[in-house]
Amino acid sequence: MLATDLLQYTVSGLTLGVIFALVAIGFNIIYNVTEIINFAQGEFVVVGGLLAVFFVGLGFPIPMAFGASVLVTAALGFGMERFVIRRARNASILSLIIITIAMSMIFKGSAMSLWGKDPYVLPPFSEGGPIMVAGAAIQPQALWVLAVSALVVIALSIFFHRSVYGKAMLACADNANAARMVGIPVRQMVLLSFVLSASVGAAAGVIITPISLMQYDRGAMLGLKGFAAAALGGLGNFYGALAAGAILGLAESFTAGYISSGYKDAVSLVLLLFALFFKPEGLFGSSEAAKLKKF
Amino acid sequence: MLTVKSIHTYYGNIHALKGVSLHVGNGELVTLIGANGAGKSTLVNTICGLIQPRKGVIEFQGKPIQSLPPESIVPKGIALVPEGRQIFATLTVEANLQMGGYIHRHKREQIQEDLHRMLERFPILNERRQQLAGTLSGGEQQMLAISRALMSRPQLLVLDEPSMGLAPLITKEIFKIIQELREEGRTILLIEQNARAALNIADRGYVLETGKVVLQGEGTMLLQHQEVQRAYLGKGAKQIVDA
Amino acid sequence: MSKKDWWIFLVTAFLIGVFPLVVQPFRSVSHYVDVMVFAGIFALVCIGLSMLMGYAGQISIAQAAFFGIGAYSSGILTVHFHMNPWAAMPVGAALAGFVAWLLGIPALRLKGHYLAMATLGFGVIVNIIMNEEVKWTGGPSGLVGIPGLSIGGREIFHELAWYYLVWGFVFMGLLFCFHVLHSRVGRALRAIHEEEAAAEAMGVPTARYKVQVFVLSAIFASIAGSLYTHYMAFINPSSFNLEWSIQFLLMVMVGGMQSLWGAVLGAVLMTFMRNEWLHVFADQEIIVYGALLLIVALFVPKGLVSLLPRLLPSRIFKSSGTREDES
Amino acid sequence: MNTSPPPPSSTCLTMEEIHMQFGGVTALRNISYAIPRGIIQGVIGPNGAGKSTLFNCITGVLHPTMGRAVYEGVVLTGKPPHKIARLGLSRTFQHVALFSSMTVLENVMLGRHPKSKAGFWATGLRFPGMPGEEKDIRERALHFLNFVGLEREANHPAGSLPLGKQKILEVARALATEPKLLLLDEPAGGLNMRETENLGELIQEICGQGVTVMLVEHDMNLIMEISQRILVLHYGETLATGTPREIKDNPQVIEAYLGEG
Repeated sequence: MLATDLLQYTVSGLTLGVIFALVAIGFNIIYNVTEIINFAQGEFVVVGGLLAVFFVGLGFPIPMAFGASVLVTAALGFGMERFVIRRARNASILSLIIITIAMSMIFKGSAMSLWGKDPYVLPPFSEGGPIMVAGAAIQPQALWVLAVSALVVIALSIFFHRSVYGKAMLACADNANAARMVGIPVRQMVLLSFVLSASVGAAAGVIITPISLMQYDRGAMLGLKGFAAAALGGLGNFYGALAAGAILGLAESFTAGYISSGYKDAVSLVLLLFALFFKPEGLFGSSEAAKLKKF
Repeated sequence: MLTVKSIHTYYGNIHALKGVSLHVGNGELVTLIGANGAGKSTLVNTICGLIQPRKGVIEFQGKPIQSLPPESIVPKGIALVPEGRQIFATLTVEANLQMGGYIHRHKREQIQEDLHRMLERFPILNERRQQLAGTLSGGEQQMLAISRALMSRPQLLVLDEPSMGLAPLITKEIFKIIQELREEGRTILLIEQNARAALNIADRGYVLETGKVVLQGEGTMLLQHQEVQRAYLGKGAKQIVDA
Repeated sequence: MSKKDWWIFLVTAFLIGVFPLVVQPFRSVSHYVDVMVFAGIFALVCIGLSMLMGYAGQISIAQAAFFGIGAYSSGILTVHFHMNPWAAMPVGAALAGFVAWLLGIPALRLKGHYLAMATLGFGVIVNIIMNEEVKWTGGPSGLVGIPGLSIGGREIFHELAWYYLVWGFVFMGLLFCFHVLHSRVGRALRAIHEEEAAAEAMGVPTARYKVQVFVLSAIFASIAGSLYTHYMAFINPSSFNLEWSIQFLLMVMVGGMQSLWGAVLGAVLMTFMRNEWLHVFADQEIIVYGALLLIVALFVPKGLVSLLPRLLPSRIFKSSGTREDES
Repeated sequence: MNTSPPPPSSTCLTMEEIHMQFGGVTALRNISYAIPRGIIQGVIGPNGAGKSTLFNCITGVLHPTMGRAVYEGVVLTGKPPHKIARLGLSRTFQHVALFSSMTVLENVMLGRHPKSKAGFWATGLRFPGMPGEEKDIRERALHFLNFVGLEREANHPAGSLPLGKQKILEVARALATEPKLLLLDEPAGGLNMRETENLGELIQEICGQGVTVMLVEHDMNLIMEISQRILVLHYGETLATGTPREIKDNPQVIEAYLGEG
């Protein structure tokens, strides 16, 4: 019995964890290029999930609904950078924080007027009942979540470390002026970062909706926990985000299982505060790289 | 190749360049010297598009470039080795070089070829190619900055104070590299504080003082000129020469 | 305080003083007095936040939490321990100040986005505690049976009395803050905002001042929370959640961060919007708030107060509490 | 007002093998040097020689990788800048770092910070004594504005002054802390010839009042004219030390500035 519970909580914790990790990666992409923390990141997840519900409602098969949802959310990311963030290029950090918070309110409000306050569910990606492993029931959708997340992480990691555009984005983050001096169009890279980040957020939203439903107001909490994973993993570090996401997911799932379901949301936040206060470069942030960055 | 015609540049209210003109011919190594605050870096930034001049024309191969942003100037064939090196500290040495070739990103073979040439030319960079560039020493960073600029296959290479903050031995090495580049037939505009070293290897030179060109001529000729010393060491400079 | 500030202070106090006399005779707007009680309570929070954000340049998305700490301290101490409300208020303020001090020492070493996230996270944690500690707080369904405030043995029932009480607090708070701002402490705060390194080099212990002004803002929020509790006689966690922290931010932004008058103006304006004018938008309300915040941040970063000198014939508002330049 | 040449033992500031490393770049290499009390100490060196880094290591902005700075027997290294300021060291910045939206007078009043006490409660509740202190701050600040000749601009926003006056204002702000050691980081940068001459006189006057001045400058005329001793830095190392005369005749210095022959 004990072992079964443990396994059950571990699986649900990991599923949750990779979602946090995907949100964290969304933060990281934009942060890497602009050093902006996008407070509307959680809203991309919500919008992604709700859009998939909408497309499935139109009769789209799941893969197409997935694609369409990611595309539309990417377009929102595009619009947000092109028409809002770009106008605020010379704004103070305080203004930028306020601006992304304002964007999150607009996304959230729009989601509420379009979908109302009810939670929505998506059918799982594949048929069939739960798989029983050592007495623990594992939803097939959990496997989908893990698989899609792994794919996203691998693809992004290849993009940033192998492709020219990915490296160019990192170069912009490192030294925007020097990037311009080698001919990299910095503004386009910033635009690309918002598009990518929105896409990753939307993907997270679509895969989690069949398990935990989606509702207009879940963005803030998803965003916060995602940021907690990003900070704990070291801002900008993808593998760190993945590991930290898993830690947070497990912590939350075990708290809910063994301590109190009410306090499960507080666990990630307490860990976030600890990370910010005592190890701002993150558990997995390379301290060598952190020293080279201008904080 | 490059013609700068009486440009005026302002930093806020400060009139930093007051009608500077100069030209760089094909295959020449031209140096621009002057003390701190004379406006050397402002001129570089103006040529490369980081600041726009308020008046004047900059022509590169017959076409005006003074209103273009830097990312459009690089593809035209001007590459800058910026002051203070400005390498991508958090990227590896290899990635730094690849970024230097960003404008040729679609020509993979060319980039690979150039990359190998750079690593061959600077074996120390080859040794450190997977290291983060910020961990390199000052001299190594300078070599990286030069080779990163060369990756764009520029027709004109602009070097902004390549000897800054480097020990004499390393400075010598950097100047040897610049001389080699010149012997390969590259056109170079060299901005330096280290007047002797620069004038020694240059075809022609310009002396900048408080935003104006006060002297110009052949490198070796300028080297003898007393005014050059004055521009650096102030009015007491004569004593030095006499001593 | 400068002469100009005194004039604005007196004129504003006069306007606030006669406001009920003007609106009360008219049925359709007589409830504005009630709205203004809330506006005054929020103004108190915003004055503290303006000191922190507008003058010292440190962001906080946790003011609703300190507002809530004051509210629940007063609520719990009076309901469960039958403490006198007037005694509970300073206990709450001390608690909020202490918590702010504990949080501020590590948090205010952070800058910009990190500080915003840390305060945001803290605010959410406090809200979760309010929801979960049912035994003390009543949980999501709230805390009931909170006594009102009384003066000289008589409880304050009439909303007009509440109005003058709350706005009395506001003006006392303003006076306190104006005195601070026009002193070495105020200059130090502004210096920290503009050039932290230079302030430090001139002997200003920047870290300590940042924590102190954070504590001050928490105390203001907490006192406002206590007033709110006794006026409402009922509280639940949804009045102290993230949305409210953002509301306070919005009020200060809209009014004008670099001015205490901006904080008051923003609080009054936004309270009326919320309670009176935005109902037409119903569910789209939050979009309107978001759009408003966006427009202010993009186009009027110094807030509405910065527009006033252009509207008024006299240049009375210029350089009073408002600072000329902001980055 | 007249200063007798300080006895050789009376050092104001000692740098003990200060070493500073940024990533792979060594900015300062084992700098050891002692500044006697009551003189104008010039510090020169080509761009990137490490002059500003040395300043930052002394004033607590940077923590040297190795070594330490000792001022009047007190170890500075490890102390935060505001504590160092309270010990009697004050500085100006290479790139003007004024509080640009505060008035000229307020900038100098801020310099009185270490010399005044009132805190949040005292100022907010107007404790007795507080208004008197505020008046004193204002008067002392006006005194320093008069001293540098900026009294007419007292109520202008600092950011609206031309660069030359901003540089002077920084000096006034630093003086307001009543330092015993004043560190000036390129105060003549961006000044024209007349302004530079006036600045030179001002610095000499300050030194005449018993303040030790450490002056980083590129303007050779200024530094050769007013400093008693000069420290030459080059690629992070001490290249030469001595009187202006000695420095002028030092072939190594000539080489560092004009390059090797």
